[in-house]
Amino acid sequence: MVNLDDLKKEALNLLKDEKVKYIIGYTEGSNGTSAAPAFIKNPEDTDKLVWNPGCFHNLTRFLRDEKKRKAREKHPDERPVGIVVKGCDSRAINVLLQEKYIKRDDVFILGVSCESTGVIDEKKVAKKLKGKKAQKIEWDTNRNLVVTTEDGTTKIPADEVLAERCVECPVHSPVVYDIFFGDKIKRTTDAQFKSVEKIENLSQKEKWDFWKKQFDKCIRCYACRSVCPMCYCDECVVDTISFAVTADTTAEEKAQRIKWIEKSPTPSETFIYHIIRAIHLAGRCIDCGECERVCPLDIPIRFLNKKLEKEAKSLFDYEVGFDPDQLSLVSSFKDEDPEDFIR
Amino acid sequence: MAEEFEPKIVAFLCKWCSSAGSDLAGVSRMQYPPNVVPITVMCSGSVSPLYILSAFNKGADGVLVSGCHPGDCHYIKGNYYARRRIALVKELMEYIGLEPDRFQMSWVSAAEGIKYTKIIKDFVNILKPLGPQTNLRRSQ
Amino acid sequence: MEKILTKKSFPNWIAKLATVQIYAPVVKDDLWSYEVVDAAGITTEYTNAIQSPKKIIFPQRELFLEFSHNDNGSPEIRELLPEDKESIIFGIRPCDAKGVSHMDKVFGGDFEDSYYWKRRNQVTLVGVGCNTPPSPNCFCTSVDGSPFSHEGLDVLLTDMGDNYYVQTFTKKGDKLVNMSKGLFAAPKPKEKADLESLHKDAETKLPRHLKDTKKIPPKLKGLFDSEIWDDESMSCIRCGICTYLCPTCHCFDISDEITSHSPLEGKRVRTWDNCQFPDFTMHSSGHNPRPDKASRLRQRIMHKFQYFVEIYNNYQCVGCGRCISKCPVGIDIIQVLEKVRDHV
Amino acid sequence: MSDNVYIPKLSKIFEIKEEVTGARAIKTFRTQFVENNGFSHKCGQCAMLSVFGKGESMISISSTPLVKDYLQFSILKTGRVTSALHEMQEGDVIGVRGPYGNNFPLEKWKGKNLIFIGGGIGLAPIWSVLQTALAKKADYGKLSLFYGSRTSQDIVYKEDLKELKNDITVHLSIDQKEKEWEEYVGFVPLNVLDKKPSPKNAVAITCGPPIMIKFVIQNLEALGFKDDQIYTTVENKMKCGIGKCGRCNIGMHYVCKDGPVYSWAELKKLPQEY
Repeated sequence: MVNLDDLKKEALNLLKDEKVKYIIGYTEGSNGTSAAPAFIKNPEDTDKLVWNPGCFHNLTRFLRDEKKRKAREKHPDERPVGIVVKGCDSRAINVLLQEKYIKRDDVFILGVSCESTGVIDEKKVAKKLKGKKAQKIEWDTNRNLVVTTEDGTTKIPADEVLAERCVECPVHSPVVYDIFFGDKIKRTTDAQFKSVEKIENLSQKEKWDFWKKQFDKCIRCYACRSVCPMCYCDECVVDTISFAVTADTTAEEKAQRIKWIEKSPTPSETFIYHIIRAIHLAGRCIDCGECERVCPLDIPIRFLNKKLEKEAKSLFDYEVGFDPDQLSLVSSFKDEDPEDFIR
Repeated sequence: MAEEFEPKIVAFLCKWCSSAGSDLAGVSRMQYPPNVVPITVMCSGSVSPLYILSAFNKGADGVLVSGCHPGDCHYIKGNYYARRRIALVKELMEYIGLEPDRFQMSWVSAAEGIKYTKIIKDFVNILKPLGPQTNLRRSQ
Repeated sequence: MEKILTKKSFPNWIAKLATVQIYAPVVKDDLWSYEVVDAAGITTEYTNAIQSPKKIIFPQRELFLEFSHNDNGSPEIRELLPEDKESIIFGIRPCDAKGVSHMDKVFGGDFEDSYYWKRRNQVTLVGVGCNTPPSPNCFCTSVDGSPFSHEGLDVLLTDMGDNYYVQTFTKKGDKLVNMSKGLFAAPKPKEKADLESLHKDAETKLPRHLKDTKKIPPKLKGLFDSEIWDDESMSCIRCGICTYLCPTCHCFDISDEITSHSPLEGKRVRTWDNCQFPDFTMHSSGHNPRPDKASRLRQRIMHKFQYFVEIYNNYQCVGCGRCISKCPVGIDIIQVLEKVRDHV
Repeated sequence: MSDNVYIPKLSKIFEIKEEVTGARAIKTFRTQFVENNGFSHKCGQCAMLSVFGKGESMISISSTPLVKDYLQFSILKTGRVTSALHEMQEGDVIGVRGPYGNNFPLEKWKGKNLIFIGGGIGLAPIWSVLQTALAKKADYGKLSLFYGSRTSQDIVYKEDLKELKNDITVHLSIDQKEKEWEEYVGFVPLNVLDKKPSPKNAVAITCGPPIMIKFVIQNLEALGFKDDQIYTTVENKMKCGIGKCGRCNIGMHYVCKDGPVYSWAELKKLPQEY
């Protein structure tokens, strides 16, 4: 079991010894079952840290903000940032290292094992609670979610409330860390791509109808993009302006910037946005599932990334986020890469 | 009688091989359907998936990406990168329910004028029964 | 006018209303959403819809005009107004209706917005009051609202068990009742008293509260350069959920969408935009008056609780709780406002 | 169609003058409405110009309201819409809607000395009020103009400035020394400090790059100008022009509607959000 007190103690020491600038961790959220990201600067605040089944956020997303903040400072504090990561999140760190977006010294990693469970799907839990508000949630040792509401406690088997990504997760514990919390439990999954297969088995028309119905809901809030630790580009095809513009950018450059995708949430534009988002994450997505979790309209965006993860594995034998030194999926090739589709 | 549907094909041809191959077809007066809008690119490896989707968005019924044969790339490796990337795009397009036949890739060398005309002829024949591509087309 | 409609007669009334297009909450993949429905699909048993009916009156995409080049290469333009079509939004929550009345203020004034008003004038708002709070984050009473507020509404229905207590507030509302006069009865004194106690009771059931809201606008005035915005926005991921789901957020972009380059053909469209996106305020030069997420969170809070209050004498927040429920990182506007209020 | 505030009126460009060429090109356009309409503006107001297919851009009207038969816009090529405008030819048609915003309180300034201080393209918004005051010269005290640009090539309204010298005092400046440049060398704020205009019964109107405005105001204050004797204009990104789209606000002020003209006294009260 992950001992929260250990985590708190290590965090306290890190801050006390001034080894880290601050710690990105989880704290109690105001919104029912969910925890909330916390940025802890003062040693006395480490007591606010929590570790529970509602810690679904991938905190590595905030390394982007940290990098930008640092770039703005004249005399930046060069100490690392302490960060709490789960198994999937730790793979995100590996990808950011692989892409040289961050350096290993930029982060002090507090790796937390998901052990035999993972994080919950809030919607599944909400359904089980039928409108009641959870006051506290935790896993027991028998893979049950113990929920405390005003009416007392109930136990729900983990498999009924685990986030789908946790069910399909092949790692469960951090692959890169400075301190490890919890037990390293070996757990295999035979269902790594089950959600993808559900859609693959549809006919072409059924597939289109499925996605059309889903993307018609999209309001283009870009939460899926904003929450992703890999979506750190200064220039995104859906933005009206490039954030890489400086006073020296010529009028021609700005005028000739192509508007690839219109802002209108019409089917064509929304489809292209989502396809491009998925393609840009091919070989980079570590399936933290945050894009899907944050979608206010419940679009199963993760299925897109998962499909590419599956193809990368089956076509190119490529797995993401285990080796920070490997070449990225799309900037490498093998002679024997399939080409039966090429004339 | 309604006019027969003539598909519009946007072809991204690499400058060194496929574009030269299409030129050869042209100067040799080989007959092939006039449905192609060729766009010369420096390398098939420079074709971003966004170009492909954008072509569909702007009204293409089919998109072809054509580069040098493996081993012949002017930039040594460009077409290998393209091969990987386009395999992924193709898989994803199929997964989303777009007709995968609307998107093709080929290797055409500067000497393969005949192969180029054949590819275009076949592509037009595949596209005709599919009718206009509307799924990704910008709405009026 | 005030009337009683039995639940038995309710379908008959709805059938009468259905001569025009009706939008009502329907459940789609576990989410409530306002869609065009037929009379049979209407219910008054629903929780908060994920999007407020703002999307009907102020759609995410509005066509402004059509442009093209004539044979001489000169532009020609044609105005594109929304079509003539009467409709009813059935089952709008009082908070969302109040949001509509806030939008009325913004799109009225010196420059009337033809597109907004064309839609607005053609729609009748039939509200269903909230006997129980439809969301765990409802806090309407903290921002001058109530579960049975009728601001912005034409008709308000209160579920009284076997009956609906029907109140109308406008001519448009009267018209709906008068369409099937025979179905409605005059309320008895007991029913009037029951209504009052039910309304009072509902107010006590609200799950969330923000105390001393009045103190916030004056407090905000001094907090422009406060570090509070940095602290509160640390976990913000700069997505557009809070603003796009908000029933009062009205910011937009205008852009030209080209469907043919030669000859030129295209449309000028309005699309939703929002203050949380960095490109919202970025100048062409690259200068951005709101360069970071702290300044953008500040803008959201200040617009809702200071600027709007100064201009229109109202909070630009109706307490629906959507931004709290759906924020991916748990930024809670009530907590932020409490910190503002208690700031020393 | 006429009461729809978002529909621009078609307007023909009948004269284009190249003011400055190169990377920071400036052109001056004169436009006439294709169909007559009631368009009438005040000094300092702006109009939303449309290039169909590219979008809209808010540009200040640099012609005086006294000229009724055309509008003049001087435009720095900076982005999508302005680049498209720069490619237009005489005879091309654009869209114009407006006028938008508040105006310089010229009535209030009667009898006062007016000191105009402009930098670069910032002369354009000033030009309208300067020309108006000049046409009613008897109503005002002494008029003078400080104008500076990066180089002598970057000066706008070159011929007009030459003519203007016959009527009022003109202090030109460029940022760095050039051959055959006989006037002041250095930034505009320094030129102002150098010439020491008197604050007595005077109003200073300044417009230019933000950094210039900042130091001009500092120097004016040093010379004894009071906050309500200094006027400037502000710009922010705009889309609707009528205070609805929500992006140009500085605090509760929508620059498009409540601006762009502010006295330093007013501007000081607003947060730094421009």
